[in-house]
Amino acid sequence: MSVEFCGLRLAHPVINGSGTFDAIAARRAFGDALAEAFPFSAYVSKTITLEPRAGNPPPRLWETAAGMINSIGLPNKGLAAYLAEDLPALAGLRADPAGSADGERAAVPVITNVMGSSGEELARLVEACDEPEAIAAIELNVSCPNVKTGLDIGADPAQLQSVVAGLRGRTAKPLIVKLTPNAADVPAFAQAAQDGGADAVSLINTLRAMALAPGAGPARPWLGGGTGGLSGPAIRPAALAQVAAVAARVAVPVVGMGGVQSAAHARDLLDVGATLVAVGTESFRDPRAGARIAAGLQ
Amino acid sequence: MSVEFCGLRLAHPVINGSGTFDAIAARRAFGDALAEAFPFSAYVSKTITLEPRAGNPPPRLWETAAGMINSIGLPNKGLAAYLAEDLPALAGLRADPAGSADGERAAVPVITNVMGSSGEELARLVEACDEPEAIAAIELNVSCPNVKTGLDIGADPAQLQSVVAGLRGRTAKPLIVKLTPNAADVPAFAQAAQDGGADAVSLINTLRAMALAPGAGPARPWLGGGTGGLSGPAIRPAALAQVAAVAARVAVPVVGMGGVQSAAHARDLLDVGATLVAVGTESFRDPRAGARIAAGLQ
Amino acid sequence: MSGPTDGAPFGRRLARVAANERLGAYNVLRVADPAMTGVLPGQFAMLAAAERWGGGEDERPFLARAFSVARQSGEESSYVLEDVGPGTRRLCELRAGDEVWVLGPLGRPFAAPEPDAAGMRRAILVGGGVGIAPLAILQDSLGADATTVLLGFRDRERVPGAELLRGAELATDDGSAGHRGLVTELLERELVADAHAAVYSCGPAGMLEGVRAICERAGVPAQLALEAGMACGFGACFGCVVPRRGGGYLRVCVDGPVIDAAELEHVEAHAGAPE
Amino acid sequence: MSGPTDGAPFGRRLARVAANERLGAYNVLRVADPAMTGVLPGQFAMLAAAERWGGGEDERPFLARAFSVARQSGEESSYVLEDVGPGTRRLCELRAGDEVWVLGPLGRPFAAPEPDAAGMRRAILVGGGVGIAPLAILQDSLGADATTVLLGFRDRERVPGAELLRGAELATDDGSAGHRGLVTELLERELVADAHAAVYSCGPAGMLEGVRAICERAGVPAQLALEAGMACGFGACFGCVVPRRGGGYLRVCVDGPVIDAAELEHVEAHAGAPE
Ligand SMILES: Cc1cc2nc3c(=O)[nH]c(=O)nc-3n(C[C@H](O)[C@H](O)[C@H](O)COP(=O)(O)OP(=O)(O)OC[C@H]3O[C@@H](n4cnc5c(N)ncnc54)[C@H](O)[C@@H]3O)c2cc1C
Ligand SMILES: Cc1cc2nc3c(=O)[nH]c(=O)nc-3n(C[C@H](O)[C@H](O)[C@H](O)COP(=O)(O)OP(=O)(O)OC[C@H]3O[C@@H](n4cnc5c(N)ncnc54)[C@H](O)[C@@H]3O)c2cc1C
Ligand SMILES: Cc1cc2nc3c(=O)[nH]c(=O)nc-3n(C[C@H](O)[C@H](O)[C@H](O)COP(=O)(O)O)c2cc1C
Ligand SMILES: Cc1cc2nc3c(=O)[nH]c(=O)nc-3n(C[C@H](O)[C@H](O)[C@H](O)COP(=O)(O)O)c2cc1C
Ligand code: FES
Ligand code: FES
Repeated sequence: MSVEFCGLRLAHPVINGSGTFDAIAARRAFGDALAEAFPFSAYVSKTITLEPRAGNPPPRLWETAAGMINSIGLPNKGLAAYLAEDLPALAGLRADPAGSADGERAAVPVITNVMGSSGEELARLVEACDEPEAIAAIELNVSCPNVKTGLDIGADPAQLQSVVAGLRGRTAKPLIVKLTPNAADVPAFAQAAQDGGADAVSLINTLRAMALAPGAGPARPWLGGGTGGLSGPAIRPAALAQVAAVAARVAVPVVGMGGVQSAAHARDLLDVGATLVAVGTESFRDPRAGARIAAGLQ
Repeated sequence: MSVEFCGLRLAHPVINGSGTFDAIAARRAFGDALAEAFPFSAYVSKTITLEPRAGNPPPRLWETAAGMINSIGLPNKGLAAYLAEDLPALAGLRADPAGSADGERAAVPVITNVMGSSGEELARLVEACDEPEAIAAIELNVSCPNVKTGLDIGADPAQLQSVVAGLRGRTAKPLIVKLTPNAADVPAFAQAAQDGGADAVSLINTLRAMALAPGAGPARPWLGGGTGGLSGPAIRPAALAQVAAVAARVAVPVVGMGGVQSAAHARDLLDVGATLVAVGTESFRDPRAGARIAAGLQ
Repeated sequence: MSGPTDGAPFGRRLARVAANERLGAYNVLRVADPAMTGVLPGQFAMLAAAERWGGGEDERPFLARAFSVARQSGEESSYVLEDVGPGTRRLCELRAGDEVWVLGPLGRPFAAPEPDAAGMRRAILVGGGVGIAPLAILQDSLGADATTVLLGFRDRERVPGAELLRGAELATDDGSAGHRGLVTELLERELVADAHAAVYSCGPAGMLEGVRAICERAGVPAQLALEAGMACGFGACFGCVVPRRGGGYLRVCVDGPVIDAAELEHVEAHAGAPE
Repeated sequence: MSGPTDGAPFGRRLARVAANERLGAYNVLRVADPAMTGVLPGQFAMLAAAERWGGGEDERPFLARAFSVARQSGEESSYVLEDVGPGTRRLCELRAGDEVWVLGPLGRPFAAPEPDAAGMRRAILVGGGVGIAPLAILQDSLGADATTVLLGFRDRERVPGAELLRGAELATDDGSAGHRGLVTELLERELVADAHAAVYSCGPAGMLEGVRAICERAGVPAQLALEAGMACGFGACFGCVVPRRGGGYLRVCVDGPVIDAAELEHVEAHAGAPE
């Protein structure tokens, strides 16, 4: 079931959640099989920032009941190195034919996810992503719970709208706004993103969460970053409610995610109005989960 | 480990989450053993409203990964019948000695949880609860995701503060405000409750969630109420983060809850600053969970 | 056997599986559980495997599951299980020696038949599918000769379930045994022959609604053992409700599972009971 | 045995348990897994039980777990498991015939010793506890005579683990076997006797830090097989990092698990590896 999303034709509706699949590392681990049978119909990069970031100190992971908390802290090599080194390495990915009805190996467009700590930073990121052919769309991460952005656009719809409006003019490429789930009225943020000129919205990002170190001794947070974000099946029912509410509110396409493990879970998100479904945590357990789910949707 | 909470001395720090234990029905099911070894050190009633409510149409339950969604809709017999019939029937509960160090069967004070759709309604509820000896404290439910309250005090700190301030004068009894977890800045609501004169805050209530009916046919919500609230271990990591953030922000005691299944989970909430821990969903799986957890805390 | 019991032991307990045998499409799970002695026909227990209750389909089960006590012989309780999802699947896996959490006996049992002006009404037990379970223990208490038993099954694989009762007349959807058609058709025939009867029934909602309507028309009292998705089984969650005649809701776990048909407008299929 | 492999099969696969036997406090899990043929010493796999992975302590496990391949004989892989929580417990339960999900071989293996001016350095294998696993397959490839093996165990129950390697000299905390004390004390003695060696080590972080410091002082090259809490095992989650000398972090799953000691300032204990 090939699908059209913001002018992109995709082999199937299943993509990866940003930061949950490193195609370059995976290619090193699994060889060319990965590139020739890529599990997703589009590849979303980990969040890229203007400057390189080392990320949070370990431990960065905590397993929870039917889920996990991460406090990765957006490690990335920075915009320049991403464009110079990673982008070329991402060329030539082909979607696993198992996921596409016609069984052909469609090319896999790259969606670059970016985060900035000011409108000005975001502007530079968006402009830089506007040039390269190899970038098919841009996703704005305004919702990472593990990083203090100077910007509070994850918390104020009006501010989000003006920031998006300020970026809209700087690229003709599809602009996807990734919303925070840690809000009382998520559809209001989706509306603001749409009013600002976004071509699509994606949700949900992880839920703010915490764990204490096990064992005796004084209580201390387990995660090096203090708090983190909850993902996986545990959050799926909350994700479905937020995606349904957002899809009911806005006209632009919605990328729904949160705890998807099976085609049935993906179907639920599509049924409540999502155009695409993203898989994150489940790929850790099953690197081919995206293709398995896409195949199950046919 | 007996504990002091808003001037009440409790046999141990474990109480029930409102709406997750019906002491009267349980007494019918289990006989006097229930009354003589009550699993909680205080009994929190289901949310009481001015008028009787039938609650939401079934189905009201959906099991999720390590949790459940409920859409009960606050069925209750209304204030008058609660005071006339239930309150007397709640007399004479004694805490399970397993939970208290000194092994004596402490009396179990009743905390009445109320919800109103206007400040005026809340005022009448609070005044009515102020009179009876048998009510030791009052909890305001401003956070039920399954009911449309005209009132939006779950969504606006300023409004919450003025409503609490308006109620403060109407009772000398401890006033506990149960906060919504479906907000960007939960500590701000806790602060507002404290500034309005609340003696304590409790959290978390359930996370807004949804499920679709299984099987073929057109997609429709499973729950009769459309959406519901997620509870159980799945939400524990989010609850711990919210309780920690709130306890760090306010001076009043905090009742922490969300997915507690064991003494270790309760310990985590106490370690991040909660004074009491409430158990909800786990009581469905193990009616004596409260006493088991209290015993484990010693 | 009149009204609810004085109370189940407070708290779930670990009990050992004595046997878990196939009976056609069903499993008969036998549990060594002295605390269940005194269970009344129609009562149920909440069961959960002590180990690995979870990690199945969709990371479930999580909550305990409700099952009618099908028989109590001395200190051993029997349950009839139909594998319809992760919870029943896990319980069907259990082997002798494994442990289960048991909470119960719970709920309102069948009420004993009482004589009226015309004397004692004969008891007609109408069961469908796994709904035979509470009728087996009911027949144990009423006595085989005092009861007429009508059972309906979907197909040949399920017919062996009839062995749990004595002298049952069968109906099957596929005609593989007894009358081809609905068990409610057998009931109508019985009531035409002799309407001085009392009906005790358990099965899928669709069948129960048929039984309810037939008995209402015939003016015959009926007690229906209902199912509903349950979280707790002891009245704590308010999740297991069915609409009550004249408005409001009944909690199946404490107001039922056995409910007098007169209390219901209709038996609706939606509260999570497998059809 | 030079650098990473050309790649593991893409995607996890179901493999059948051939045997799961106790070895003192450990389990040796043998899995029939042709796709693992060609695994290099130091590489690992992500394992999860095919059934009931979940529903244990705290409703876990959820994610797959990382285990060093301890031996590959033909199409059969061996793993050494220590039960430290819900994931290892579940894997220790598995019986022959049960299925496991396997992803791998993954990660950077031990690098082959290379001769320097003074000729070939002798290989000293230093293992602690369950950290013996990757040293067993390393000894298989280097040959028993070419290696000096020093193993440390906490107590008598764990000593049988030494049977996985040949000619091991032991140290135990409780003195129940060999030298009473730390295995690092044996290493120091060895290096004093002859420092023209290369050290290959795996074990708890505390021991690895000792090995690292000793080898640094003695100017002996060391390759350390690290552990870290992992979600994916193939570089996707960025969760398994350890600090790199000179700043930044290394992903243990793709930059390791075998890391040249020179790349590390210290080996820190906090990333979820059981001590
Ligand atoms: C009083 C009583 C007595 C009973 N006696 C028996 C008996 O003797 N023998 C017997 O076999 N069964 C009996 N049942 C039914 C039994 O409890 C259910 O079959 C069981 O709970 C199913 O659990 P499961 O995990 O196997 O299936 P589930 O996956 O829970 O599916 C069972 C039904 O629940 C619904 N459902 C599906 N997914 C979910 C979800 N995620 N959350 C909530 N609902 C869902 C669907 O309608 C589905 O058909 C009884 C029920 C009650 C209330
Ligand atoms: C490359 C590599 C190779 C390995 N090889 C082996 C081997 O050959 N044999 C072997 O026995 N082990 C090996 N391990 C370690 C093994 O992966 C862990 O012991 C296993 O993951 C523990 O899982 P568990 O569920 O049993 O225990 P867990 O409960 O996960 O506890 C294990 C440790 O994780 C931490 N922890 C506790 N709770 C949590 C939580 N909720 N979330 C995150 N962390 C938590 C604690 O530090 C605890 O000590 C290896 C690890 C790596 C990375
Ligand atoms: C380890 C990890 C790292 C993540 N990194 C990012 C990121 O860099 N940028 C981003 O927008 N979202 C990030 N996310 C969020 C996911 O893209 C996704 O929104 C979330 O995990 C919910 O989906 P899931 O339950 O399928 O994992 C990350 C999630 C995880 C688990
Ligand atoms: C079935 C059910 C009914 C509930 N009813 C109420 C209620 O009436 N009033 C209220 O304030 N909270 C209610 N809650 C919320 C609980 O009190 C508690 O805040 C929440 O379930 C989180 O705790 P837990 O994960 O331990 O269940 C209800 C929760 C459940 C599961
Ligand atoms: S199952 Fe909880 S009230 Fe009936
Ligand atoms: S375990 Fe996920 S990156 Fe290493």
